[in-house]
Amino acid sequence: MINEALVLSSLLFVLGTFGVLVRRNAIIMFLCIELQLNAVNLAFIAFSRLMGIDGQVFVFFVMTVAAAEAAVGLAIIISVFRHYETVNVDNFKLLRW
Amino acid sequence: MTIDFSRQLHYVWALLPEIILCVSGMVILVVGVSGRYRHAHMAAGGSIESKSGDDLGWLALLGLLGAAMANAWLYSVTEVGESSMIAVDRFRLFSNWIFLLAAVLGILISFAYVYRQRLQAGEFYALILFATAGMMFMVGARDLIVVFLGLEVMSIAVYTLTAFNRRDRKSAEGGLKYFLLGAFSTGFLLYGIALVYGATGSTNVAVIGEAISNGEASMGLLSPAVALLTIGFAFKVSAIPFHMWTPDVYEGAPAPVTAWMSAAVKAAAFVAFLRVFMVGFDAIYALWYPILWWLAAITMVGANLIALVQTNIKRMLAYSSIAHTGYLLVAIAAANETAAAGMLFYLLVYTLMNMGAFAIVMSVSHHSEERLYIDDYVGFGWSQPLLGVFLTVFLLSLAGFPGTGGFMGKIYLLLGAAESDLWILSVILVLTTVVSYWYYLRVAWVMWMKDPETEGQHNRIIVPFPMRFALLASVGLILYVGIFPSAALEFARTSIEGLGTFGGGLIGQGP
Amino acid sequence: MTALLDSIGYSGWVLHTLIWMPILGIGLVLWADEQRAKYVAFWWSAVVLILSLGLWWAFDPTVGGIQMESATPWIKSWGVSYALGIDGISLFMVMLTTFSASISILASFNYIQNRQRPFYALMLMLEAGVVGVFLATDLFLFYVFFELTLVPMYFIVGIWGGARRIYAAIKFFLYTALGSLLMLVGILYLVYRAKTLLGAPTFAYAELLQVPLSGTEQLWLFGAFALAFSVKIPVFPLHTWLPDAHVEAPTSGSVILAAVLLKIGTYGFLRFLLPLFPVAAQHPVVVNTMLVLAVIGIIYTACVAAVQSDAKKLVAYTSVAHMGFVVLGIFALNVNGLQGGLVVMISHGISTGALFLLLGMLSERRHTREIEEFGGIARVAPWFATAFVVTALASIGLPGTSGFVGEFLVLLGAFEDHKGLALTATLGVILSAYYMLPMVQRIFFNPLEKQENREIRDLSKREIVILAPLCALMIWIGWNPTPLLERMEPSVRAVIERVEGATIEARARVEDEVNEGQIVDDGQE
Amino acid sequence: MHTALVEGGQATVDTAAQFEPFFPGLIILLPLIGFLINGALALKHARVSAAAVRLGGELDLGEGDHRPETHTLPSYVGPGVMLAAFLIASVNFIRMLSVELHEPHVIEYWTWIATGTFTVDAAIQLDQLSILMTMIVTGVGFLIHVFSVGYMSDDGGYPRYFSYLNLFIFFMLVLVMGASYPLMFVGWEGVGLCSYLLIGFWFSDREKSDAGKKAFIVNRIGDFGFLIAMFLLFGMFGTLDFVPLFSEADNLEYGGSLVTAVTLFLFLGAAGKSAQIPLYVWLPDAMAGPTPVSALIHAATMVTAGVYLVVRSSVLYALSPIASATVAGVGVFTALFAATIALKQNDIKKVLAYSTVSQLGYMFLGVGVGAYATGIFHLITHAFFKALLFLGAGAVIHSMHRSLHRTNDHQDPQDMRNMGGLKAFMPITWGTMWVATFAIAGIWPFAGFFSKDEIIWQTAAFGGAARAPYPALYQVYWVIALGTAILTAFYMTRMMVMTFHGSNRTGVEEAKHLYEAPPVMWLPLMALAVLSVVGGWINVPEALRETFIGLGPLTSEWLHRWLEPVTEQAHHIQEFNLGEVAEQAPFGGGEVTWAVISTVLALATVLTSFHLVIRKNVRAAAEDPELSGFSKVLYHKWYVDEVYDRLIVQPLIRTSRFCWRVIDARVIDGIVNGVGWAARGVGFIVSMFQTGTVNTYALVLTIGALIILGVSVF
Repeated sequence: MINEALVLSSLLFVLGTFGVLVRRNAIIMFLCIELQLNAVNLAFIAFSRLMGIDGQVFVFFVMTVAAAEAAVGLAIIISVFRHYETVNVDNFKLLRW
Repeated sequence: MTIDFSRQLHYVWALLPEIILCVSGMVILVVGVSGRYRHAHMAAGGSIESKSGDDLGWLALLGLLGAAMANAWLYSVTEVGESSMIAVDRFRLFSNWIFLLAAVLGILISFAYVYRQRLQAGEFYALILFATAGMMFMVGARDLIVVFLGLEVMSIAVYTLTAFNRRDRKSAEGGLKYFLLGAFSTGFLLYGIALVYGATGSTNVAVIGEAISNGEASMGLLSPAVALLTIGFAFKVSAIPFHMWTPDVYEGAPAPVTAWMSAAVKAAAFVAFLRVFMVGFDAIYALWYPILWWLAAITMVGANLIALVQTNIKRMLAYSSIAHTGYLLVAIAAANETAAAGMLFYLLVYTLMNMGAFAIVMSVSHHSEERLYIDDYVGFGWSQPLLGVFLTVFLLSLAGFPGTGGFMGKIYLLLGAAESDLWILSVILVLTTVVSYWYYLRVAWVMWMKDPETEGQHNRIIVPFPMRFALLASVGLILYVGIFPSAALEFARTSIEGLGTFGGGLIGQGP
Repeated sequence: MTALLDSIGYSGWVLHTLIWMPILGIGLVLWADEQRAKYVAFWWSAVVLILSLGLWWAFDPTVGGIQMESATPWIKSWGVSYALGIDGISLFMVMLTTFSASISILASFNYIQNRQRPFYALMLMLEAGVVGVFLATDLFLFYVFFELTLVPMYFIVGIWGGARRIYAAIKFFLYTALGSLLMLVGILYLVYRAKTLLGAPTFAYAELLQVPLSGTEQLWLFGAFALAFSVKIPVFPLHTWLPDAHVEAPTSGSVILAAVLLKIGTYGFLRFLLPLFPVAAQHPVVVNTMLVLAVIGIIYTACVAAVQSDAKKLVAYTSVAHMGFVVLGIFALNVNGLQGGLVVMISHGISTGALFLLLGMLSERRHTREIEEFGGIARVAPWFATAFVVTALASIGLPGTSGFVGEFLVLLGAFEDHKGLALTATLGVILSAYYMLPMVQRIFFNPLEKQENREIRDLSKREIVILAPLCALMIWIGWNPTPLLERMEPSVRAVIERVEGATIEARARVEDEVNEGQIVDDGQE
Repeated sequence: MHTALVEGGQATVDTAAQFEPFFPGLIILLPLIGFLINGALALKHARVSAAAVRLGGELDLGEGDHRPETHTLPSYVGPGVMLAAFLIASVNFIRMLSVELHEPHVIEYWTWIATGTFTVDAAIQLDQLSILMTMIVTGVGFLIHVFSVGYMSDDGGYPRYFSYLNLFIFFMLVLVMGASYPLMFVGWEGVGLCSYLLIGFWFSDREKSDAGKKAFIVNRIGDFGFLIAMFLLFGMFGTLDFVPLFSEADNLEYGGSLVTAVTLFLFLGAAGKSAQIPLYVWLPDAMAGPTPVSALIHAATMVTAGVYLVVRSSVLYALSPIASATVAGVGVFTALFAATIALKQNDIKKVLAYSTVSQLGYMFLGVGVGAYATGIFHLITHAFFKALLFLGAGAVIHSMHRSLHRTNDHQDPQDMRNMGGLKAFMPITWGTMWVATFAIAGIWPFAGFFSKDEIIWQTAAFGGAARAPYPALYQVYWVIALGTAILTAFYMTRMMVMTFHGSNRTGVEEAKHLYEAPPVMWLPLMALAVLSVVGGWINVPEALRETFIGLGPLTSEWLHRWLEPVTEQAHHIQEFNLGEVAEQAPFGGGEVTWAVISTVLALATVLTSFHLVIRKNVRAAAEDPELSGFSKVLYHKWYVDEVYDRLIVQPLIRTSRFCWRVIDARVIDGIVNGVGWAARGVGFIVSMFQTGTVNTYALVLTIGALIILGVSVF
């Protein structure tokens, strides 16, 4: 049972990573990151079946932090959108080399 | 006083500096949004004479003073009972000093910038305090949950600060990049924590360490876990190849934020990195040592080489800061007490010299984001001799020249490396230092040796009182530590006591 | 004289004074106003010089070890102390430093027209640093001073230098730093070995001498140290920074560079390399490598010097050749060679320093250093020409001048065990005439054709004051070097005994290892 | 220093109880004092004349008594110190005459160099050889100083000239009186320096300046050999002091390779200083200096230092047959070679210069065949007659120069084609120079006859010794030596005729200004003329004295006996190893026979060539056609200078350029700068990954993560 959960978790994580790598829309990228976090949550939950309650507590913290990140992140994306009128990260190349 | 973590209330005492910072941050927020400040700020229209935001800055400094007093007070407490989520050891307290110092310097140099750029002073200072609190959580954590929480508290505040200058395109872009990549790397860190938890059944660093050394941990989970944790921390300390955000963010962020975060964020990440790896994963040193060896080597070489071709001084200092990450990674790869103490000492000195250098960059750019190219420094030394000498001292210290704190720091790191027989890494360190001389000295030669085509372009540089104070303090401390390092070295050395027993460092060999 | 010095406790404070007085002087110079800075700097350095002269009498020539020692803990946890001392090897280097510092400050009065205060402050800083290098008996302190000399020199070349000053300054800096940082790793290795042996780290020279090292270790460490010092000397092929630095540096910078900064390298060989790594130092591969490089340096740079069109560059190249003689003498590994090396160091400091001074005076008058631009100047500036010819002859080692004594002893020493190399090196005697005399001729002799040259002034009083003691020293040392030699001899003997005392077993061990191909000699690349 | 010298002199008398030196240090010190006084005056005067030059003119010296004091004082100080030194030397000489001195008398003044394993003192050595050399140096030196007072009177650098001359004497005395090789080397290079300064005395002339430089550099090649020899000697004996070194030398193996190496290297030094093949090229150029300088340095004293060196080291040479044969061979071939060149020279000083080279060759031939005393003998007689020839030439040039100068004629005053018939104007010079010519040609009973004949005879005798190393070789030497004697007679007569006889070619106007030199110049000529006649009588071998050629009671074999303490060690070695020398020349005939033959030959040559040359229509330089054929080769000195330039100088310069422009600038600096550029290039390329796109960053991050994961998991 735990193995299946872990495989699923890692698949989700890879999926999230893959999403971050291929997508250009900042919001979608952020959603992919959220997917990664949820993969971690899944792993925590799975482990906590064997290891005790700590893992589930951790998940709550992760969710909270993810929410905070979402708030800040979206605010930043809005700020960028005001300057560039787009959220496509390919356009944000003022800073490079 | 003794602290017994079995009594929940005692957590308040153990976390007193962090709590003071959070509270004062909130107070500043509240005061900042009150009509008076908002109104005064807007009315002044950001002219340089306006001092409206200064009050909030002083308030933040007051909060930092309170935290500092609490931090000093914590030296007198002793910890009893079970090992808890929060450490009350000198290691943490020393690190706290670094963050407090960085925050104080950061705020002192921000005053002029904040009103020149019409930033919301309240939020700005409050976020610095929050981030500082997050750093303190991070280094005081004995539990990976707390590490994660501290990291996020710090990071979220810093993301915001990076993008703080809403009028500046670069600031927003930098903030976005930082945010996306930061969150992305946090995923790796978290996954690592989860796997550690799965392997050892605990998130408490001490317990993890015991479990591993008792052979109770599942190695199949532990090795990817260590790798993922390394990735997470390497991102925060900006080791190559996880450094890509650093130059962009440092260039984009408001200058005082760059100054402050380049020192403080790095310090926090390094201290937590050290604690987790040396206390938690001491027994599997052989597993992570080669990774860190290569990370250190690649970081030192790569960063110094790229820094050579930079023309923007902020970006150059960003790569220089990555290079310093490389030097500090040597300490983690060495993983012995000398190296740990050396790292603490180096972080302290690094905070002083790096922030000092940025402070002068800010004054040359008139507290804005202009005139940041190295070529803009032509004739700077001769029209502003004192600032020129200061910048030279900062650069020499960054380069690790005798007579400055940077030299003592580098020697300390090398001594640490020597104890673990990391000779090749030491040689790489000194060779890349030679490379770094070139770009540090380039600034020196541009400002002292080149004859300016137009006179007087540096005549209008203004150094307000707080920044003057910060500069004098930094230069004074750097020189003091460079010439009479004994007290500081001793302080750093004793701060390592009680962190844990390290045996891992002694088995080190070339990869 | 000795009694007078004893009565004021001279030997107790003089070494510290020689380092700290110039540092104090930095403050004074910066505090003085722009026009008076040079006088303050000169008189201050003159006082330092006078104080240092007492060493001649206070120094006990019968002692081979380090004397007037004092040590104060500096960084206790690392075993670093502020430890000073002097012996027959450093005695003359210190006096040469204080002397050339005063002289070169005096020589800058006209040359440096703007930014005078920082210039003289940097000169004093340089003086303090170099004196510190020669006096330090703690490796950490030595390293600190060693590096500290770079910064003022970097700025002196970079700010007050010629057209390509920045390139020259950075080249000088990076070249030297590359070597010295590797030496730092070497020092730390030694310290680490000392720690495992003694329980606590120490940087004290005397204690590090006790650290037993295997042959392989010695060779590696020798390589690290030798690289640092070889760059400084400079040994062929690490010499290309020198001509650039010399050409671009202001006169006083060149003087200090030639007179004392280069000596730091050879001093390092004598003070650290040979005693610390005696087995490596007499390993045949090492000895032969160093000797061959020295001989190449002598011959090759003499040839290169001969075809220079820039007088200053020519003299700069001859420095490499002279320093080649010093290295040759050192690796002859006998009393004659080492003493000769020391005398060449002193003599080169005086004569090449004087040559740079003279060329500086010449370019002050004509604003060019191209040899072709001159000609026939002896007719309008006979005293100038006289001083130049005397100096040039001392530089090429004419008997009766200081240059001969040193080169003769070096070659005599080298000839004992390395006949072929010494014979080749002796060709340098011919080549020295080949590079020096044509320059003298083309500048001072030949027809006086150019009107600008006709207007060249002869030496002024200040310039005579600068040059007279130099010329007097060249001739005095040439006829009576014994007072110098007798002060050096015990210390030189101590070095030789240390090298020879390294056991035969140890030597055999190294050879075995080499035969097994375990080590690669990286002494020089 | 004065008192130190005197005290030192008194402190160490007991090495030779009988001999009491008389202030020997003063002999050296006096010229030094003269140098210092004249040098100070020269510096003072130079400032004044420099001021005039700066204004665009020359300093007007005025005439006679109106000259500045800087010009009167040297006239007294220069020759004065020489006279004093000569007198003191004479006292010492006389004292030495009256005692038996077997061991050299060494006087130490101070420790010069002492390293602990190597010690050499500032010490002088008084023995038969050094006192003799001292006498020559100070005596001839004094005469030439006196001559210079007249010769240089119009020159702007008058005090400087005397300071150099005094300095030269100082170094020459150090050379001959020094008690060790290093000290001798001090004098050795010191005289080279003075030679350099005096050749280039008129340094504003590029050619003269070049000549000085050439002399110095070529001499340094020789000095290289001297140095190597010293190092070898130190390795063999552990000392470089003459006395202990030579007494140790007895233990060496005869013909050993080390001693051969030492002597050959020493001879390289001697060849440089004494202008032998292949290093003779500087001496003809050295004629650029004032003529008295040529007389003093390049004829009488300095150039003979090589001979002195070989005689001083006679013990070592006696031990090495190869080196001796080399010395003799080089000597004799140089004699022939230089004589051939002298045949076709038109410059009066060039003829004398090549003649000097040739005569020096004879001296080396003498010392090469083990006739050390004879070498010194020829050195002494040569010093007299060659100094006389040069001074005479000086008087001629002085007169010619003044005449051409007054008439604004730009002809070469030294070219014999412009002279002719000067006998009428300068009778004293003419007469004294003929004396010298007879002497050099080897005509009985002039000085040169005895010395040169002795050398030729000794060559024959040595070659015929019982166990002579290379008998055939020495026979060749002997034939060449004889032949060269004839050549000598020819070119000297040619010179005399072209200068003094025939019709006057100076021009009518110019001839009015020709006149005899003043007394201050001709008095030394007279003195030297006397010496050129009687100088040979001090050493007439027993065999000749039994016949009328030996001049009976007037002469003796004094010199041989006098030098016996110095050379006996070498002679013992030679006798022991080679056996008795021959009584007969290769083609039969004894010493007397060949003496008669050679003087008859020489006289015949003089007479024949006198008539040949006087009948030849010599044209003035401007109208003289270009030479062709072999004469041209001789006129151009066998093109040796050109060959050296092509084979040595130019390749050296090219190599140097290559080292600088290619190795230094391209290779080494190329690597250094290349590393710098490469570092920045790599930095630039790596910085290209920093594209600015978040995805790239994430990709790099992920790749790094995968690598780390891969490494740690697998």
